[in-house]
Amino acid sequence: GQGGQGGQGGGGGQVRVTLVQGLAGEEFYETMACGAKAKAKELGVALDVQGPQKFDPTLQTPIVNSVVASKPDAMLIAPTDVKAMIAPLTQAKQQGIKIILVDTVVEDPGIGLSRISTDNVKGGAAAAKALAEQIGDKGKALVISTDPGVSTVDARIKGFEDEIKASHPGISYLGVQYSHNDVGEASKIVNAALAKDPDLAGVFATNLNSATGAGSALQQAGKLGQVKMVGFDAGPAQVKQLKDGVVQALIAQLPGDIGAKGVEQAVAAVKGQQVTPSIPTDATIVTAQNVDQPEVQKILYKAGC
Amino acid sequence: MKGVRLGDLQVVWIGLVLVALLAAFSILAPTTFPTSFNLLNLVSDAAILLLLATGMTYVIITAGIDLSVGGVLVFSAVAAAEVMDATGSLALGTLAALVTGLAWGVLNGVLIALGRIPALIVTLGTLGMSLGGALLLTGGVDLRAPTDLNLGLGLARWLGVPLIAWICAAITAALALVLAWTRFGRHTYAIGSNAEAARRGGVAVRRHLIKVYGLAGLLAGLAGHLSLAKYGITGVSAHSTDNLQAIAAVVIGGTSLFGGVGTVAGTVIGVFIPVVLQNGFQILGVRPFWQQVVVGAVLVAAVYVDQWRRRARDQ
Amino acid sequence: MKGVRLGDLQVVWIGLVLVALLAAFSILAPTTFPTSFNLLNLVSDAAILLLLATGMTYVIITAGIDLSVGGVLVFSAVAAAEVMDATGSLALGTLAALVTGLAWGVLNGVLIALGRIPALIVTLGTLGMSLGGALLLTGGVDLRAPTDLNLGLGLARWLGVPLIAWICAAITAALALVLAWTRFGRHTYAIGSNAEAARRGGVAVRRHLIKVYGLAGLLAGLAGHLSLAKYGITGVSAHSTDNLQAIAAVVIGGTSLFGGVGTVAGTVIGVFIPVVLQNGFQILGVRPFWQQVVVGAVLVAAVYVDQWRRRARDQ
Amino acid sequence: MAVPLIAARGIMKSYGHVEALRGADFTLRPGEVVALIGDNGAGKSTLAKILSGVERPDAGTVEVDGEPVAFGSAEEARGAGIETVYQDLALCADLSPAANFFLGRELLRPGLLGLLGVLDNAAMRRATREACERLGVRLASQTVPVSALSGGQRQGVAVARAVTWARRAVFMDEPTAALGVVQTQRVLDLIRGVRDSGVSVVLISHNMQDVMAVSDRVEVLRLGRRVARFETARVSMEELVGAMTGALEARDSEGTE
Amino acid sequence: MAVPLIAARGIMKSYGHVEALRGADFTLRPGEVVALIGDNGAGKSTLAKILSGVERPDAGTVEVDGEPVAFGSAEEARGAGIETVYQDLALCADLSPAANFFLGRELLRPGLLGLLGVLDNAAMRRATREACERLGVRLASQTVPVSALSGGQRQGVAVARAVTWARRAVFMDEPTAALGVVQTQRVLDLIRGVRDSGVSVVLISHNMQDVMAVSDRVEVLRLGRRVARFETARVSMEELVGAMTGALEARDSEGTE
Ligand SMILES: Nc1ncnc2c1ncn2[C@@H]1O[C@H](COP(=O)(O)OP(=O)(O)OP(=O)(O)O)[C@@H](O)[C@H]1O
Ligand SMILES: Nc1ncnc2c1ncn2[C@@H]1O[C@H](COP(=O)(O)OP(=O)(O)OP(=O)(O)O)[C@@H](O)[C@H]1O
Ligand SMILES: O[C@@H]1[C@H](O)[C@H](O)OC[C@H]1O
Ligand SMILES: [Mg+2]
Ligand SMILES: [Mg+2]
Repeated sequence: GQGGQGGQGGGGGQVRVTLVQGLAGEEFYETMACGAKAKAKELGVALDVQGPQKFDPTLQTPIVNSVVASKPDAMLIAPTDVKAMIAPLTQAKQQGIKIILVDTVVEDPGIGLSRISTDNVKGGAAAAKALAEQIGDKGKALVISTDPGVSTVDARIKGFEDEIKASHPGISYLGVQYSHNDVGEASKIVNAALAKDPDLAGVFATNLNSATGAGSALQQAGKLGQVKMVGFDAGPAQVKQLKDGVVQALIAQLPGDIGAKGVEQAVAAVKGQQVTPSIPTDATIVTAQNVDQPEVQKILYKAGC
Repeated sequence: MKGVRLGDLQVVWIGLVLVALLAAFSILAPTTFPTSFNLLNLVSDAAILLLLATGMTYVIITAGIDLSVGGVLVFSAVAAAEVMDATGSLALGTLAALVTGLAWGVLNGVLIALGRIPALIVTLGTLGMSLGGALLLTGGVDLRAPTDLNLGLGLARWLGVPLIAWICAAITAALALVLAWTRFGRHTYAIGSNAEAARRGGVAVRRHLIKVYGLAGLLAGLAGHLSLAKYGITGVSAHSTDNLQAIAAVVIGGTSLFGGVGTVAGTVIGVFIPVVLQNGFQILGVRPFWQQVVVGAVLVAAVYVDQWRRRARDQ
Repeated sequence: MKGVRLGDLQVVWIGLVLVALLAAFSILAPTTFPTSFNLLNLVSDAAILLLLATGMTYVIITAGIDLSVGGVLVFSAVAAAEVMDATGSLALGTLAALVTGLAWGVLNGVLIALGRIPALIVTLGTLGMSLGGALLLTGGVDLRAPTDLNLGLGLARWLGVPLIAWICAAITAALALVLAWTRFGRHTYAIGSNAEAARRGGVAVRRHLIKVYGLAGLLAGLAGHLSLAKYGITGVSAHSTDNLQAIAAVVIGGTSLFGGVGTVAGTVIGVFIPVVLQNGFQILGVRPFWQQVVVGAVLVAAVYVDQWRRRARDQ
Repeated sequence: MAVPLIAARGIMKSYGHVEALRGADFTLRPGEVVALIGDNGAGKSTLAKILSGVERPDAGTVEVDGEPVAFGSAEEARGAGIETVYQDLALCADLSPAANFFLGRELLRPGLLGLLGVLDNAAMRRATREACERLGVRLASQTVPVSALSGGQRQGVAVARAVTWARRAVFMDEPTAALGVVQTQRVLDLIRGVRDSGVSVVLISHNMQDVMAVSDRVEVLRLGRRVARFETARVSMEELVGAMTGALEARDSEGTE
Repeated sequence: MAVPLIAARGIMKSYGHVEALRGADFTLRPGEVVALIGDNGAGKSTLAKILSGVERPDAGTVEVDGEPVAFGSAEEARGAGIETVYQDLALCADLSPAANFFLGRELLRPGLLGLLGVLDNAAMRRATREACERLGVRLASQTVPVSALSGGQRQGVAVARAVTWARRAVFMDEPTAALGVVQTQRVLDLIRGVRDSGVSVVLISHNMQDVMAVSDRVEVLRLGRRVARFETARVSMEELVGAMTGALEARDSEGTE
């Protein structure tokens, strides 16, 4: 709603916050929205959720602009590009809107009173270790990512590459292929990779859509067990692939927590209280062995809330 | 210059281009490209797109266009998943996919034929509506297929070829015959060639258009169901380029965007050319960015060869 | 039924639809929608698309289509960024963007006019080639604009309105006049209306088509440069829907995909209708999925009203 | 006097601000050939389109067999046994002559295939060739699309089609404009033959010889109104031209109805 | 004998397996009106298109003023002063009559605006209206597109256009097919006037009265070949029809060249 005054700072009215997702309709961001909504309800905050239909800064920019026009007190945002989103966010900042970065970040350190995200470099390294272990430290490994210029997945790739280079000389690294965050595209890439390198040993997919697509290609190809795969995120389809034995490990983030903490920080910022500039959240390695444990079940991404 | 266009000979040249591509990749990558594993992959990647492109062929022959197919596909997949989830019945789920697909298609047809709104606008609108609707139904996240579907139909094979590919091939073949040999097909061409003449000739143009868009929707619904079986998810964010892919396949296959001419056989080839190019260059290890460049260039060259031969024959 | 179509009256109805939308949002969100801040944002969001859509108007009036605009935009932005990086000269960067845009456009035109390959295929091919080429140039990462450009042209305002919007508006206005009042525009309509008649009448059809696609490329090149200034990046992974957005704007504005009719004024309105809808619903806080549904539905309704009024007048 | 097959009164039709018909009347009796003549732009084609259901009048009444009708589509007029050769021919350029000939009335294969809607192309081609040859129109190839036919060949297909299917009346809007001498003669013979089989014919033509040769009556349209009617036997060519151009005053040799 | 303005020999043209022209000859001398006649499908329009640069022959030679030429485009033929009224008219249906009339030769505003390519629409409209009225063709509105004109109005625009721009020769492919009686008469007068101004005319027509009335010579095409030539003054209508249909043996009243 447009009911509020759009007033500044922690005045009398209800605090109004808008969450701008990186991509509407992706489980990671929907789970984040769920967490944010729950926290907003708890704190009596009015929360709006918006998001582009593709993970694309030219689509996210007009959304940010209209959100700014609707004058919320604070905006939680997962910027879709480290550079391109600086200008619209600067404008938002100039309008006095408190900006909290959730998940992804931009290059300008002056933007984002608080930055809440997984330690993605570490997550990438953990993925490398898990994959190396699965394939016995040798063979060909391929990375499927979304697009260059996204802070989170770029960091995961960096973590993965550094770890492989540093500690797993037996693995021959085939490099990164970009799926444009499209499930079908990711699946095609893996299909072709299988044909090209029938001895492919392992795949690391850096986010939810890439992993879902890559996993379905492996499942279709009937390469169960031959090609090992580690994927970032823990969407419902991914968990199913894990249980089906297509995928060996998932690096689950805590999107719900990220959303909830984002709302807390936003409220603090609006009320002029102390904000925490950087909040790293945990990542958990989910495998077939631990997936049924209640504490792991809890962190799997939700299919709606 | 229009020249002689009837008969199915027109498909021959572009078909030869496809054969040439297959031969070239087989020579360049003899141990990896022409393997049954890879070729089956190709077929199975192309199968679902084939359904969409076949429906699109009918639509484009009427001088229309359907941008909504990807959205309808997703909506139908969601409908199927929810129905199967609620009832536990795979059959009801299939039915749900088909019915919702048909419904969207008929809505397109009604708006285009009765509302006389340009097809591009109508289907752009229903693309947004169906995708948004699907996301509303699911709360914005992908639904999973029931395991029996995913591991059943999704993995089933017959004579070593995925069942899904058989289904798509059978339907495509049937619709190719319908287009070429039946009254329904004849009226489809007539409307695209000269809608006013068809109307004056007593063809129920509006009703026929509704049927054609309904058919495209029905096929998109089936595609949604098969894609749910194949990938195990509803793919809410995965089908944004389906429309352009299907349209490109149709045009590569020699169907004119201005309507009146075209064949399903051409479309089949048009579906495979980009798929083969993509797969072949990936297998050859061409760097991803070069792939885009090369696929683009070869696509233009392939159609050029086709046009050029066709023109030579016509003169 | 063709009916009377000359004259610019046709733009009036769809313009009224836009006015109605603006009024509705202003009533529903009186303190946030009709603010100069928001309206300026609207204009500035729409400005670059306007350039693409203006070029597309010319192309579609010749009964062609250009899917490559997004790719050419990115390629030109990359070219500009690299040249500015290498030479330190903003002017040379601008020139690089314009020249590369023009070159891609001319390539499109040559392949379409001389190679007689369907425009859809040619520009689908050059879309892949230009995007892939841009990624090759950058190694797959976004380049940044020099700070003087991003903070200069990117943020500059004149009379409170972003300079980029002024540039786009001026060019659009000039091209609207060229289309309506000059020989170049007249030949553009003639080719789309009946290319064979134009040829027999002595219009240099091929040369003209090359010019029209060259113009569209040039505008995409300029758009690339402006987008580099505005966003500060080359946007290698963005712009995938630019072509469809531009085409939709042209068609909403009353230009027929079959060529021969259309106006730039209509296109301007066609650019703003979806932008206003999106912005309005976002300001009203409509959830994204509902937005898709509602934008789709209102789009169809808006064009329906337009068609209906136009038909009523024609009868 | 017998009930007219078609009686139109006070037909009005405007396109934008162009008034194509301004209260035109028209009568066609069973079994007669009526020539509808008039200057370019007089409204002949518009009237023919309205009476064959392709366009709707803005005002006026149309009666068939004395019953008021409002044809909503060409389909309905055809259902009433009325066929038309349009001045712009209304052929699908991408389809073969046979496909055009049988458009909307395709022959199906016998048996099961027919139930499935499978076309009997061979039979349709044969029938089309025969019908065209009866007019003296030779089609070099049956598989080329209509766009590849000569002007006269196209017109032959359109004329043959209308004549074949008409049961009550045929409107022919300049059916011989593109035809050769022999073919024109055949069409005129055909018109007589059609009339003798009891089907009425409306011939729109600018060729006064043809009009005099074949029609029983003549109705003259000028500026969207009927300005004169004649028995052909009792009128001279000069009178017809005079009526069309307005040199003669409006005249009705049959008195008011 | 004077050098012919246009002399074509042995022209061949096939479309797929349809042989439209099988070695056709044709001669046009300066300042004469030649009627080119023949049955439907004889190849008249194809020959006219080849001689006006729209189609290229598969074989044969064309000479203009005794010099061999190979028109690559209509533009080149027009450069040589040859204009054509095509049977299919070749008008842009979405453009106004004036835009069609001046297509490819638009008038520009005087001064700076003209240098910028700005059209002088008022002047073009005026000239178009005048040229059409000279033929007796009235255009109800100058701003409607050609698609809204009646058949005869369209043909009037096409004829007026060709005649206005021709300097050496005009090909008219059935220019009066859709015209009214008066308009047809005016076109025939116009043809004479054009000839008297020194421009040659090729009239393709199925109307033998018109052919007899206006032509100096007649060339007859049958099945893609010239089968006869006549001086109009020395031939009867029966002979012409006989030559077209093949009832008469091939005949050349002028002897071999
Ligand atoms: N769709 C249309 N839109 C606008 N004006 C039209 C349309 N159709 C016909 N007219 C106008 O209506 C008038 C009558 O046209 P119509 O075609 O009936 O004449 P006609 O008597 O058949 O002439 P002709 O002998 O030249 O064929 C003309 O002035 C024409 O310009
Ligand atoms: N583009 C084409 N493709 C195939 N065949 C063609 C084409 N153009 C003409 N033809 C064929 O060539 C032959 C001659 O055609 P043309 O149009 O020259 O005849 P015409 O003498 O002008 O006849 P008409 O008096 O009917 O206008 C015809 O049989 C026609 O079908
Ligand atoms: O962390 C995010 C998540 O992995 C999503 O799936 O893709 C984008 C990432 O930023
Ligand atoms: Mg008429
Ligand atoms: Mg001809």
